Amino acid sequence: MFLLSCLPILLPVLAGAFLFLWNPESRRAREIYVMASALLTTSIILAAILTTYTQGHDATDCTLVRFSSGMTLSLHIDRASMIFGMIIAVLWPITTAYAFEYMKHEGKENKFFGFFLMSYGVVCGIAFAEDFLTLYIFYEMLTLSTLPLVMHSLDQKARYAGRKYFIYSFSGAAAVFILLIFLMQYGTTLNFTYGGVLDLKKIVGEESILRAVFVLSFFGFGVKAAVFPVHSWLPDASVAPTPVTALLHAVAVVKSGVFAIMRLIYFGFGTEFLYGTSAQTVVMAAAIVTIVFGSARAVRAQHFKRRLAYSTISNLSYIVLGFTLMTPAGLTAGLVHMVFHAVLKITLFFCAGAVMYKTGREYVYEMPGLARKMPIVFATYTVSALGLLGLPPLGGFVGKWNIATASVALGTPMGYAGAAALIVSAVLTVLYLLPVTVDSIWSRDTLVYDDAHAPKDPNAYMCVPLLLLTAGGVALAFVSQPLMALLSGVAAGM
Amino acid sequence: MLPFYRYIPFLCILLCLLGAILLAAGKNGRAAFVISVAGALVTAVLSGILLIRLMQTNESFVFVMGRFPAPFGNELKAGPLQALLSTCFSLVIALSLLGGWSDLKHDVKPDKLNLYFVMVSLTLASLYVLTYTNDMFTGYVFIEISTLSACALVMAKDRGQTLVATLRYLFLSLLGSGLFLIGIVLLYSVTGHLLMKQVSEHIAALRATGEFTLQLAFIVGLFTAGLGVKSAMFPFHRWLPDAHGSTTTASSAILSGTVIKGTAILLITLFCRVFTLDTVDKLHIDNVVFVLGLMGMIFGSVSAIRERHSKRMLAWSSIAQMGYIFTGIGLGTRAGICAACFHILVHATSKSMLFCCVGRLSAVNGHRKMLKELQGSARRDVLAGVGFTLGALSMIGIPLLAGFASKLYLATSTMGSATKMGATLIAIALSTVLNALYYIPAVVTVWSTPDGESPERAPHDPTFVIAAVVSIAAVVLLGVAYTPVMHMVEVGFALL
Amino acid sequence: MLFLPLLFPLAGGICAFLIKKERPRNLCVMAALILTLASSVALCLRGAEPVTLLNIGGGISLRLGIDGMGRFFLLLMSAVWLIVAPFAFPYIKHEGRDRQFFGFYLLTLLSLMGLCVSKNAVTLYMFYELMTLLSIPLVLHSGTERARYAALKYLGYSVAGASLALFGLFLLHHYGGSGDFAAGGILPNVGSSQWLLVLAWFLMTLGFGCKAGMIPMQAWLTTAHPVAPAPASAVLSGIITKAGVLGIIRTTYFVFGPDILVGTWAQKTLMILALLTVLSGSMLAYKEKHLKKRLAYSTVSQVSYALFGLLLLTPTGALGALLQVFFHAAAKDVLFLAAGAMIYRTGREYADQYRGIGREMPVTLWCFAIGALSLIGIPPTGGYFSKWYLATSAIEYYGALGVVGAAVLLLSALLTAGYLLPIVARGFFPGRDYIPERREVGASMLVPMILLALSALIPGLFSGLLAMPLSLLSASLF
Amino acid sequence: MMSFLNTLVQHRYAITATILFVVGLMNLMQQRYLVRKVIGFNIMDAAIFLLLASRGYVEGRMAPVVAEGTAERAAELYINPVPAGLVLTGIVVSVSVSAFSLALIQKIYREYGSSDIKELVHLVKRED
Repeated sequence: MFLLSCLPILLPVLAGAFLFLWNPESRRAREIYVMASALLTTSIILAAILTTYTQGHDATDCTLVRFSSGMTLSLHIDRASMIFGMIIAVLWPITTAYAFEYMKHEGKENKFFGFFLMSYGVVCGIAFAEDFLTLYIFYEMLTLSTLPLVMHSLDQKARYAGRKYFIYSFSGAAAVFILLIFLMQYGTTLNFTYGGVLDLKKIVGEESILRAVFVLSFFGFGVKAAVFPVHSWLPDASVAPTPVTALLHAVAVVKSGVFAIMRLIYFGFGTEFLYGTSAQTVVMAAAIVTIVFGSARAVRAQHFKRRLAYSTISNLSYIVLGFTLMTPAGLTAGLVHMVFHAVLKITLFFCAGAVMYKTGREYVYEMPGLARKMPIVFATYTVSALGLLGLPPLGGFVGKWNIATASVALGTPMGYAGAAALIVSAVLTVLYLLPVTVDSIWSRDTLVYDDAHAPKDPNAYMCVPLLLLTAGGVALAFVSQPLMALLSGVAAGM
Repeated sequence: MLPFYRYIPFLCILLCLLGAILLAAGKNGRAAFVISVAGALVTAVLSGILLIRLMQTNESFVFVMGRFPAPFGNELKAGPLQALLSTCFSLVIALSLLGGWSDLKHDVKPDKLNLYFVMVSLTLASLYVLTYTNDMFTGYVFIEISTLSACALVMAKDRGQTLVATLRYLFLSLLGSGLFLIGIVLLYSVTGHLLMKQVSEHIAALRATGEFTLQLAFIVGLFTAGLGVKSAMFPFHRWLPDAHGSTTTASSAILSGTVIKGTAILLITLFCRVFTLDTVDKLHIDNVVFVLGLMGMIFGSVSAIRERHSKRMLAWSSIAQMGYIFTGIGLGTRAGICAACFHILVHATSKSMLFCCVGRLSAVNGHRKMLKELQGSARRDVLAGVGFTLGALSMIGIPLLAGFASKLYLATSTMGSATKMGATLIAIALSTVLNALYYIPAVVTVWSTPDGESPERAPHDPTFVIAAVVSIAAVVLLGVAYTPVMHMVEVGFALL
Repeated sequence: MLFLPLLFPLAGGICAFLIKKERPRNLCVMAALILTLASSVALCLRGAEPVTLLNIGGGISLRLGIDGMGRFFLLLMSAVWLIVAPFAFPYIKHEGRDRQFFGFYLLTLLSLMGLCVSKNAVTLYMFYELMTLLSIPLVLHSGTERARYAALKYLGYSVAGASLALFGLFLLHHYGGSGDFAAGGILPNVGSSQWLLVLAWFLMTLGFGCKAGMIPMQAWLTTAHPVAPAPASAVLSGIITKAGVLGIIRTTYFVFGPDILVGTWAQKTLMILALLTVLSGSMLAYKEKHLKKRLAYSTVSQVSYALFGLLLLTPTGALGALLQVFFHAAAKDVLFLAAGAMIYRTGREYADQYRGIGREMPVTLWCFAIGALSLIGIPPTGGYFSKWYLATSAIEYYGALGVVGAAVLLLSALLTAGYLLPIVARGFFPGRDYIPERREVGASMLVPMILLALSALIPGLFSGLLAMPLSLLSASLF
Repeated sequence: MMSFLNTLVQHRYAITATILFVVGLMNLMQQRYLVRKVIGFNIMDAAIFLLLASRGYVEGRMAPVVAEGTAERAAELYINPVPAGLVLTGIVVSVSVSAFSLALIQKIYREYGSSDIKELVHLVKRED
């Protein structure tokens, strides 16, 4: 049974590697192969999650490598892993389908899909990691496996973006490495344990330095979670092909960072060690600043994907804010927003990508009248935008509501500031999302096309994912209560 | 009559020296190649046997050469650590030769080839002696021998550049060995002995009385400086990039992989066996070494970032890696020294692999050496590309590869002294990023094809294939199953 | 039962989008509106049990229910919507893009209906946001650069306001502020954290005040209303602003309850803001030449009358406010429609261009006159009563501030007279040398104006008719 | 004054060696021309050997040539032989090193027609 938890990691990695050796000639063959392996992985992930859910952890625990007594590369599926695992398991095949169409005009598909599959496995590893060492390992792997995707086009901008990306990521990883050393020294174990792993006897007198290490490693993971001030790789990385920006830079990679932060706070140092300390103040402040900063920059950004990237930065910090509250409510709230933001933001990116793909327009002021040509794309865009800007009862609102109320419940000035930041960012969100819709529908100066070249909605490869995701996003909002019931399991240490 | 395994160290040295003579006699380069590889492998096997044996019996022994008993005679001392290191060295040299063979044929005049292998076996011999010797003066002699043979290896590629590089290398080494010699002389005049055991006894006595502290400090300083020059410790590193960067592949691999380590090992031996760590600590030499190590770590990487020449970049990175080793030594603790020893193993395997792969990559791209000229070469020889990538990642310290393990050990070994811990952790974090800064772009370059045209595969190079596969295996193995190796190192340290 | 008033507009809106032919579309729109009105009447008579639409995680749920206040607004809004619609048919026809207009026209009504029947603050917030988003297309209708600018301004301000309200809600949730509405407040006795609650109230009132065009967030109103086509601006000024008022009523009387608010700094500040708005609105209207802009300014001022009344936190004040809501709705709608009709016919947009218009379109101008009188508050029109109640209650209950308030109301009434009556006067008495030509608008435009004019007039004549129930209603708030 | 002279006399070898060593070192470091560097290195070595030899020498004893019957009284009869042995080894080493380096210099001179280190470095720089 333990295969269930390690297969979803090994399978895509090997499948991706095999793609390089095989190097299929026909696009059709590759598509079938990639899709099959993606779907297979997805089904295995879901199976694993289901097994764990029904039969308990022991069913799926597994140790891949045993370095030494205390240090292992091992997998363990707990409630949080399930959530994250489910998100990626659902989104990956959809994105793959979208990518088939999109990558036609980007080229080098073989390389792309190879690394795309690999990163699937790696993200899975992050989701299922049992201890900090495993997490760290996959965290590094993630950087490496996604770097080629960011640098895909290998032109000047891509190289620059990639360079920035890996410098930031490696700096983050280096900080995490220091964390690892300290946990080995002051922790009882490296395994995630809800409530923290610190050895209370050892840390006497060392609290301050440990808190410093916490902050350091927070920003270390914060690189991937794009927390201010280590965020700036993300907007630049939006030069990557849209499937990458959509899936990796809105869901997989950045959520891995957020997920790691969650592990760090609740399963590493433990809330009672951090709650109410200056360390918490610092990280909360960082999250709050990021929320406002991200939205503000998004309003100013004119490049469509860049704007969405900044919006991602801001929204990620909603989640981080939830986590940094260090209360069960905050944890649940953060996870909820994690789920919703994943679905909504990937849809938005897909829309942006579809527009770029069909019309080659990248800037928001180039949209006038397009909605009348590409109704499906812009309808889905608008719905998801409404969801993201927090129109009740859609997803964004649920997340925002829970995070804000949780942070108010903190009762500290920081808590109120957090809620206020959410409000400000909500206003800004409207201002950077809706004008696109408005222009695309209402502007008078609709550009005139000769009907031959008039842009149309893209074909099913793109539209079906769009519609699926939008429908999913709306549907999720209506089951938000059971969803939260599920998520609160994490806070219960399940 | 002693049991067989006690002869092994002596036997290995003898084998190498005889091999050298034999090869000098022959004329056929290929035969010389086969012989020396075989010889290296044989010594490796022998040392391996010794290692296993010593691990079983958990002992270290003294081998008296000649008929003079202590305090006059000339001794070797072998423990698990020495056995381990010498196994590693033999293997690395064998692999380097295999990996660099085709380049040798390209770079060295055919009639000189056999002489090249003479030098190689001399190098191996000197390495063995430096590892095993229990006698200071023998150490000095073989430092000189290793210098000469190393110089020969550098100038094997007969170009003006390499000649000048060799010369600079030679003079600096002469300075270093000169310092070392003075150290010996002074030590002798203070203690009246040359055998490490006796010397250390005297030093213990001196410390008890508290005399000669200044002299001791001076002596240890001389040793450190002298050996530091030989193994490219930070301020004395300037000779290395040219020497290692400009010569033929095999030489670079051997020099970076092994030769600069030999003297470092001798330094470790002196610190632990002769002066004992707490003396060194009292004299504050370890702090100096520590600081120099850190500076080397950073400075080497920074210079590597600025370097455009592929092999010289690797050479700079060697300086940085030696920085790791000296940092470990400079910690002046058991854990630190063990980490240093482990890193010696790691760097020996990784760096020789890197050099071989780069050599191969530049070979398939028409022997062009500049980084940007290597574009797409990894596609011409995928194995070399993979090897280079893995080596680079290991140097950066990606988990599951050798580099990560040693980084981990070095970092954990700093726990205890707050200041050194902080400094080391920061430096390691910094150098990780810096390493990434020059290795990742290099990797990207070798894999990226210039504007889409797909380069054809280069013809296979069997010897390189063997070398690459084995080294890759070694690097991964050291990264995954490092616990037993580390165990050997620790046992060996206890028995130093 | 509760869903019907939401269902009909929704269905109608969708039909309006789909049906291409004009007549059937108009028919279906009318039908939808009539059905909406009917269903809301029925709902008001029958009443209904509160229902839960959806439980959102985090201890909140979307609930619908109907109560007195809901009934009042429900009827008002659906009625006005129905009345204005016929006017819009010809008007929009010459503006173009009819399907889009009527679709959103009906959907906006849907959101308003929802606003009236929402049972707790979150639901209210939801429909409030929805209303903003759905009414934007009405502003955007022409699609010109000005319209876009106005729409985005409108959007920004409204969302900012709504978010302020939401922030208040965040603060409240902890104290049960997201529970069902109940007259007199639903907050348990909160001792120490009262400052927080008062702050929350202040923010929420400011937020909802944005829609009601209260200082400091009134700037959008005078940009957005004029650019919209006349029927749209009519309902925007007449009704949508009232949605803000409803929001404030809900928060003040149904969530916080007057008791914990009376005499707080927040109340005084807000009252001052309201008075400032009243005054500045009238002054700007007086200075403004562009007719629709002028009317928009007057809206700013007039709606703040109602806010002032509400903020007095007294039964009489509340009664005055409710009356003001009703009468201003009627009067301002008729004014906008009349203005629209005049512009529609003459194409003149500035207040001083309507010399002799009374000869050319007498009915229109009569309606305009009645609306103006009611807005000024000249007996026996309805406006008189509302302002009377407001002034008296102000003086009764509040010392200095009350007197100042009364004075301001009076002054503003004079200004109102100053900026409305001249149009009427010059319209009817252009002077001798004027050769009028008949160009009265058609019945479908006249009927709504007349109806609205009457509704601004009649209840004034028989004031009991309206005042009785409303006074009961306002009394029930305390 | 006297005592100072005494110490000078006592440590005459050491002092001479030091002076020589410094001279040699300076040559090795500062000289531009390679041959001179080699000479400097030789001077340096000579200094060291002098020092070493002086360590082993004891006033009034004879060279350790073991004759009949003197073996048992070796300890007080002979000077310490070890340093002498070391010196011999050292000389061998230094000779071979000098030879090597001279050969190298010759090669370089053939290559570049110069033995000026600065110039050489410059030339090499120009190569790549």
